[in-house]
Amino acid sequence: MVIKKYFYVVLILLALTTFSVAGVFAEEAASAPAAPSWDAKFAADTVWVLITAFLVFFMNLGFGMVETGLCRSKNAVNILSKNVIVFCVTTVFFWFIGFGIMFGNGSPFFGASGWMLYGADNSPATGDAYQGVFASLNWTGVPLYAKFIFQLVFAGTAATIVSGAVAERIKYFSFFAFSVAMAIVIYPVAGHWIWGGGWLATMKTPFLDFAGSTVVHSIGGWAALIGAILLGPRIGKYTKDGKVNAIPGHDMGMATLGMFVLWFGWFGFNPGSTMAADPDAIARVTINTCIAGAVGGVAATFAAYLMLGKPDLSMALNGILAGLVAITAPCNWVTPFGSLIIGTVAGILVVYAVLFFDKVKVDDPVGAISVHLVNGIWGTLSLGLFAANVSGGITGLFYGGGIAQLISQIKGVVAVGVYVVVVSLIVWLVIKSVMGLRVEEDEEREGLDIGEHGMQAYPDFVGTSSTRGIV
Amino acid sequence: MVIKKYFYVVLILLALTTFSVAGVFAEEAASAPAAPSWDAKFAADTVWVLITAFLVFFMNLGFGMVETGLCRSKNAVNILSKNVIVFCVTTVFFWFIGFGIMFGNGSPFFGASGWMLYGADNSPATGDAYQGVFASLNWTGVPLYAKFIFQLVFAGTAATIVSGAVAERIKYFSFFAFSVAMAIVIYPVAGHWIWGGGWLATMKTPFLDFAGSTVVHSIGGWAALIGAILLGPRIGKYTKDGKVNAIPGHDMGMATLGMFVLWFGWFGFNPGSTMAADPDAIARVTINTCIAGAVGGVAATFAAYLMLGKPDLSMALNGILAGLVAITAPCNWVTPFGSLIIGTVAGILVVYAVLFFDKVKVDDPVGAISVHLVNGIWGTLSLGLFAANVSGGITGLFYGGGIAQLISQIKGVVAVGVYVVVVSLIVWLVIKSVMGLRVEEDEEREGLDIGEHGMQAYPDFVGTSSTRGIV
Amino acid sequence: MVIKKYFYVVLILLALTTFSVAGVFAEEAASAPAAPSWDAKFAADTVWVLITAFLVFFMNLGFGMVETGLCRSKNAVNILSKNVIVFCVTTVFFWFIGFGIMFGNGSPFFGASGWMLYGADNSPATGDAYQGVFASLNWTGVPLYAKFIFQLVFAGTAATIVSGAVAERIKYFSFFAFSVAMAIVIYPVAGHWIWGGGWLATMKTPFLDFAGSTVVHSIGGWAALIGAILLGPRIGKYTKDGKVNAIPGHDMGMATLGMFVLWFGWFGFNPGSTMAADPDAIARVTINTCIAGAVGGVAATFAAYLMLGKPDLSMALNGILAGLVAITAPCNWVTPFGSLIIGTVAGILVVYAVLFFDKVKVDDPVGAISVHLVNGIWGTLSLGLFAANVSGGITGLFYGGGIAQLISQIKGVVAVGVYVVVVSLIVWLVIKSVMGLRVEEDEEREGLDIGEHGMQAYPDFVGTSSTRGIV
Amino acid sequence: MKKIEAIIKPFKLDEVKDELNKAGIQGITVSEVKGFGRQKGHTELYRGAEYVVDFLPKVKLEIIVTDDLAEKVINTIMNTAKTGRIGDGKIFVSNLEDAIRIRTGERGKDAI
Amino acid sequence: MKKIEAIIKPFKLDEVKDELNKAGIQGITVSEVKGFGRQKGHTELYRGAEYVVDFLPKVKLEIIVTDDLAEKVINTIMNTAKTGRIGDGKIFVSNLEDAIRIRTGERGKDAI
Amino acid sequence: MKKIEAIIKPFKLDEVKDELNKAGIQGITVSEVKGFGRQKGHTELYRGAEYVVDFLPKVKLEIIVTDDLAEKVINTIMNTAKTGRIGDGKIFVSNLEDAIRIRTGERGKDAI
Ligand SMILES: Nc1ncnc2c1ncn2[C@@H]1O[C@H](COP(=O)(O)OP(=O)(O)O)[C@@H](O)[C@H]1O
Ligand SMILES: Nc1ncnc2c1ncn2[C@@H]1O[C@H](COP(=O)(O)OP(=O)(O)O)[C@@H](O)[C@H]1O
Ligand SMILES: Nc1ncnc2c1ncn2[C@@H]1O[C@H](COP(=O)(O)OP(=O)(O)O)[C@@H](O)[C@H]1O
Repeated sequence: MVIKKYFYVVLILLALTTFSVAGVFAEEAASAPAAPSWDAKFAADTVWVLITAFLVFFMNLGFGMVETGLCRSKNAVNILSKNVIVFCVTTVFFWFIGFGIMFGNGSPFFGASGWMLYGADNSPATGDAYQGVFASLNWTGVPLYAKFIFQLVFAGTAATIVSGAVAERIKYFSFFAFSVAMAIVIYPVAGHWIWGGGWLATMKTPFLDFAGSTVVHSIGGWAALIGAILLGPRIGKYTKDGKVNAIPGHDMGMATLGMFVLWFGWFGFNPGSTMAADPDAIARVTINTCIAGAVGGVAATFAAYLMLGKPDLSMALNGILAGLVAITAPCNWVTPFGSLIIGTVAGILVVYAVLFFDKVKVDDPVGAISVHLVNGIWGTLSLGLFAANVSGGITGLFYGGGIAQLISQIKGVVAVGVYVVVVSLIVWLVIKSVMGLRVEEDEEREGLDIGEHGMQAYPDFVGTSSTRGIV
Repeated sequence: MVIKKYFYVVLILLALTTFSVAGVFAEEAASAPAAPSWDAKFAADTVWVLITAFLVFFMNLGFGMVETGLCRSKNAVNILSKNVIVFCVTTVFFWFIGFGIMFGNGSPFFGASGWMLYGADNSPATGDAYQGVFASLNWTGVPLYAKFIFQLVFAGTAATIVSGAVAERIKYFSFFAFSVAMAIVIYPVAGHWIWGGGWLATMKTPFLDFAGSTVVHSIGGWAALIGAILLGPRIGKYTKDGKVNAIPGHDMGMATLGMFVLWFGWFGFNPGSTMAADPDAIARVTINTCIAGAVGGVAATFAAYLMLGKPDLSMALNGILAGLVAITAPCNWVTPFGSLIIGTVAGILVVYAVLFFDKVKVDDPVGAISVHLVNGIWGTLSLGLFAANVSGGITGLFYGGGIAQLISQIKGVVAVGVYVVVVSLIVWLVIKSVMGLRVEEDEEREGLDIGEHGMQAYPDFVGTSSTRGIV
Repeated sequence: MVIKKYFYVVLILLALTTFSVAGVFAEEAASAPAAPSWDAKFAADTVWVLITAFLVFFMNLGFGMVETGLCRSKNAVNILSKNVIVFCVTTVFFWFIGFGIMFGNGSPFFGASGWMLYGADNSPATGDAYQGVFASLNWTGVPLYAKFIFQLVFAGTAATIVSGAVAERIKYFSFFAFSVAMAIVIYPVAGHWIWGGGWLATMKTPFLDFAGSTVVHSIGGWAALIGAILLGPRIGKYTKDGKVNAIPGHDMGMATLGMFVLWFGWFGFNPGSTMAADPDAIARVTINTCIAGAVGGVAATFAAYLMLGKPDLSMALNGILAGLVAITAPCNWVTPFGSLIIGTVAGILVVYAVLFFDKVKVDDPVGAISVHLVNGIWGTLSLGLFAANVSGGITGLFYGGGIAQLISQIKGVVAVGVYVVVVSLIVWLVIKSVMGLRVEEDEEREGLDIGEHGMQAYPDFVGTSSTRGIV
Repeated sequence: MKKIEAIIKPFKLDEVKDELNKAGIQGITVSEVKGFGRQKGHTELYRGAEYVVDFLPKVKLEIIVTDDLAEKVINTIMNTAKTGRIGDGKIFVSNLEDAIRIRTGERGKDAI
Repeated sequence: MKKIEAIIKPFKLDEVKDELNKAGIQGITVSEVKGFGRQKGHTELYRGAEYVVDFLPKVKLEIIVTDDLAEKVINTIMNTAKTGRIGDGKIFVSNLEDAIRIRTGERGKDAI
Repeated sequence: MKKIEAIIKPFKLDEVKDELNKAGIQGITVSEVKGFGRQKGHTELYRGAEYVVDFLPKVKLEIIVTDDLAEKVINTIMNTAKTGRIGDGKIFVSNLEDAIRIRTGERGKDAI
């Protein structure tokens, strides 16, 4: 115990040293270029990017509530704690390292400049007028800090997806460590390939992912999948005779609340990814996002009703999220009708995926893999099918654009999949050998809240009028 | 059971066929007119309309939480499920049919063009420059898709109001069916009269309703009233000897959360209804909205305190919502002082209305009728009294404008009331005869969650550290 | 009882009389100056100010949830009620009196014009072109109503801070009365000194507080401190032999939800305080706000882990809020690296402060004093240390700006501290002598919900399928 | 003195309480329980996986009465809580040796 | 062996537990109950409609002791839980035939 | 007839129920309790202040059986609920005078 504690103290001290050194450079970065005099487009774009970033930030609440609601009360503090710390940690490490790897100038495989936002940058200059180390973001005319904030909240989302799939059995500090790896290496490298001017973005027919079905959701989903496999299922989830036991979540109100917050946040996630107040684009992306989520919910409700005999609320929630994940990649290039199809498929897919992962005994308490990985892939591919030449000339197979885009999409899906599986496998295994992944069996039975946090989420005897002492 | 299931399958197949056909047309709609080059007003208006639409969308969460919190835990999954599906369903059907009926060019009684957003439309052109099938929305210079999204979230609100009044006893799929009718015919037709260029909007002194005290809240309220009457009260609510039993809601924290989310969303609802970033108008509407809500809360708290002896939290919540509903129609035409009076009356009115509906044995678990119908009417009429010539020359009785506006307001209230009562009565009765309205008595006693959804909202034994198996 | 009731009735009548008189003047105020024709900056600024004001308004939910979650279920209705009413009350009284005292032209010590927003005002004219009674707000070019709304939501925040520290033992109506005093005199006078052109703002080196570490958080914190001291600790919190008993909060999910909502709202609080859509400023303020909150969370988690042996979720939540409070004053003048240091210190400070206040037996159930007062002071001072010449030439000690700014900051902290302590002491004592502060011992044991409100937050027997009658 | 424990359906609680009151009973202690009995639970699906809800929500009443009142109490409960359907519940009777009223220290019959 | 059941006010639980501990008691089982007794509940209004809160929150303690300790336990509870006001609660004593410690299989007195 | 009360660890409930079922038991009533026993609780810190969690979550089973089944039930519970660690719980046995099935009015053995 004592030794473990000091291990962490050293870790913090190390971090603080890094911070201090970093600070020196950071200072210079602070001496930003002079702001241009007030410009309407510059202002409108920045307002739009920041407000949508706030909405995406708010999705942290959504994830926290969905995940906590779909797990048992004895693990609620643990899940909440993970969801609280994951964005905090991502902020620090994505700022220091991740952003430079993702968007800094470098090789086709990773960026290698712009650590701690340090380096030349004359944002909001755009296109050829841009001179600096974040050339891959030169298409949007907002201040560098606004670019960073918007990308940061996306990085936070990718990390938080993992949290749900590994819930109810992972050690708190092991998850903490994995989050650091997500922010430093897993997310930014694959992200660089797609959004950072890397090799996928510079293929002849570039791989496209408007708001991150692959960059955010699939990356998070792959990492979650490997984590869930390595951890193994929760005690009692699968019996020796192969039966699947349901482990109902403890608060469906909380889960529903979380879903609505996520949907609300998605109106920042997708429309904000224009990173500009371009009226037609943001209106188009908004309607597509709304429709895909809505039909995802309807489709999952009916799919669950037909297969399971009842309209399962948790499936409806997953269905909406599935529709939203799927439309995330193509939302700028498809028609509302395309969104309808994409969302319907997503809603059905998620129900089957949940059943499938249970069948292969990958225990994912909240359905994160089915929602984010499966539909992240589906959404990314769907772009190659349904892109309707509504923006930038992107046209998919069903709209007469041939198979080129679809092939690029497949390439991207595979490449990202292989990369994330391999790297996150290594990271999970390193963490496992250094600090262990899974809590003790007894702790898991009693609940991680007491074991890891010495706390209960709901310590009152409910309804008792004086509760101190009854804990 | 099996037959019932197939009934729904056929229903879905039918829907999908419609979808496919629709798709063909939808494609064309997608080939929207070329966007104008970047224009500051166009961008600012669109950003404003979309962000406020997001806020209104978020009200779905507010309704869900208020309603669930004010009902019993045994029905929580059912109420949450209704609140989740209602917006999904509205999205599909308002897009396909409702929007065309409400805003499409047509007769003074209903629109008859623009199905699935198909049809000519050169938005963001405004006024005389506008050419297209949605002439009634030609006053706002934003893309068609933005207009649709903003109107869609309003339609969703009207539908969701019904949910609260019929809670704890209605069949899930019967509510589902009614929501479809709301989106297709009830809401859009009456809406057309007022916002779609119909006969109420073209009277000599046009009926006015800025953000929907009548269009959204009264329509929802009337439909809710008829539903609540037809369903009858919950078991145990009124005893044979005429006594009224309280059935306390199960989570006041949830209800309070919902109220704050609704208030937050109302800052999209009212100020967004300018559908333009007009600084003076949006600031004025905002201050009026804020004041009416706040004094509604104070007034209801004191009214409840004087009448009932205690400051009843649920009444304070209802009071705030009542103030907000009431100010929704006049918010653009009154002064802050007018808002003070309107909100005060609303806050007192809602307390009396709750008591009144209990006296006449209309069982409305969450007070939806008292909030939305009673105060929707009050707010609509108040415009005729307090309009203070602050915008567009609209002046009410108390500000020397004579009685003309008030008379138009009365006409509108009556017309909409008669229409919605008749049509929703028919719809409710059709649903009743086809699929039934109310769950079995046993199911109602045991809770709709198990009966309708096979699920519980809070399956854990609270406080137990290992809970699987105790369900 | 009866007498007490009539006491309040008289109070309301008095208020209504005031309202009516006020109305007369208010009417005139309503005849606002003609709006300028559409101007991009005017529109962008107003949109920005209003949307960020909505976010700040939403913080009411955050406070309500954090406070309720960290208290016991038997007092939940009471805490929720306080959080609901406090903003309502503030709206009325800040509008009528507070705003004029804070921003109206007057002496260096308090404003004395602009009651009920009455008085000349040609907003959005700025600088020298401005002519009116709110000269201290002439630097922002938005409509007066927008200025008011933005300032109102800040006033509401200050009042709501008190609520947490006095929770679980204060009488509902006594808190109500204190809220009135906050809105009328405590907050606006000190606020006038700093933001209203008063003496602190006009010193040679003006005292600076960008978004209110002192104006909002310290003022609220000082008032809370005095309230908590006068009330004394909750029964059972400190035993006779000097032991400190933990009284765990009843719902950590609710508390976490509240924290995320507050953080979300803070993106309105700080960046909105530019009161203009100035791209560089709002991006800079946003990144600083985000970083300080995030590192506050990490620092508090580790501090709690080292000192207490477990990562305490409630401390992590407090740590994030502490970081946010601290960065509120300096957010416009420091670099991200400065924010990192400020947030880290805040996160550690809050853990020690919580322990300290327990040691000196000041019972603050939710840590409001540690978060808002202690870190409000730290944040205000930190500006004197870390201001980095990034805006307006403000440079702190560590960045070569000498000690002048730091001294001004100290002056402001002390002056505001003395003022608020004295005045709130008087107000608390007057309330104590007139209506009493603390509920009866029996009522406190049974819970304030039954005693003050005749209600329970969670009346259901959880898990029971039929619950009416078991209350 | 007898201790009568009755396991009944939750929605019957109010009615049973009222009738017992009329029958002259002075006190009842109620608790929430889950019952497993002849009334079989149901198999539900949560996210596609089965779970058996075989513990159904019930309410347990404990009533201490003097011997002479016991039959009356039993009959009252039986008549009021009965719906005729499976799962109506059971009544268990055992012997009680002593009762004490904390407030006054009274013992035995006087304490009931 | 005796089984002592005490219904007390919830806020007294801590104190009673501490005193029983001092009195040498080895184990207690506590549950949340609602009590209906001489302490009449109150009529509350929710949204203008009355409801009677006549089941008040109580805590039930079950303590198994050897016969000789019974009186001591009863007295301890009585002295500690007493506030002198109505609703203080009651203690019920019955006979226990056997006790078994699951871990070791010990029976009777040894198992307590 | 005997009344068997068992206090066990919550996560053992399912298993115990299944085994009792196999053993031919017809009914069980379960409730959530907090137990204080030899298994000492733990001292936790909440915001820096200590609190003793000495009431640990347990589940209480009540099973009414005919005298001849009692030993079998006791053994079944003992074998199934045992983990060998402190806190496994206890079983208490007492005598029951009568049982009534509310639905049918059957009494005694037939009612179990
Ligand atoms: N032998 C028993 N021991 C303990 N509790 C029992 C027993 N039998 C029944 N119960 C309780 O009584 C409830 C109702 O019993 P059940 O057998 O379902 O109904 P019925 O009385 O109609 O046959 C059960 O849910 C359980 O709580
Ligand atoms: N006859 C009884 N049977 C079961 N429980 C009882 C009985 N009488 C009292 N109780 C329990 O004891 C509690 C306190 O009893 P009450 O009569 O209110 O107080 P007092 O002991 O001061 O007269 C009640 O709330 C109830 O739970
Ligand atoms: N004398 C007793 N009276 C009532 N309940 C008891 C008694 N002794 C133990 N219990 C219950 O049994 C549970 C387990 O007992 P404990 O002493 O912790 O374990 P063990 O049986 O391993 O010694 C306790 O938590 C408590 O609920």
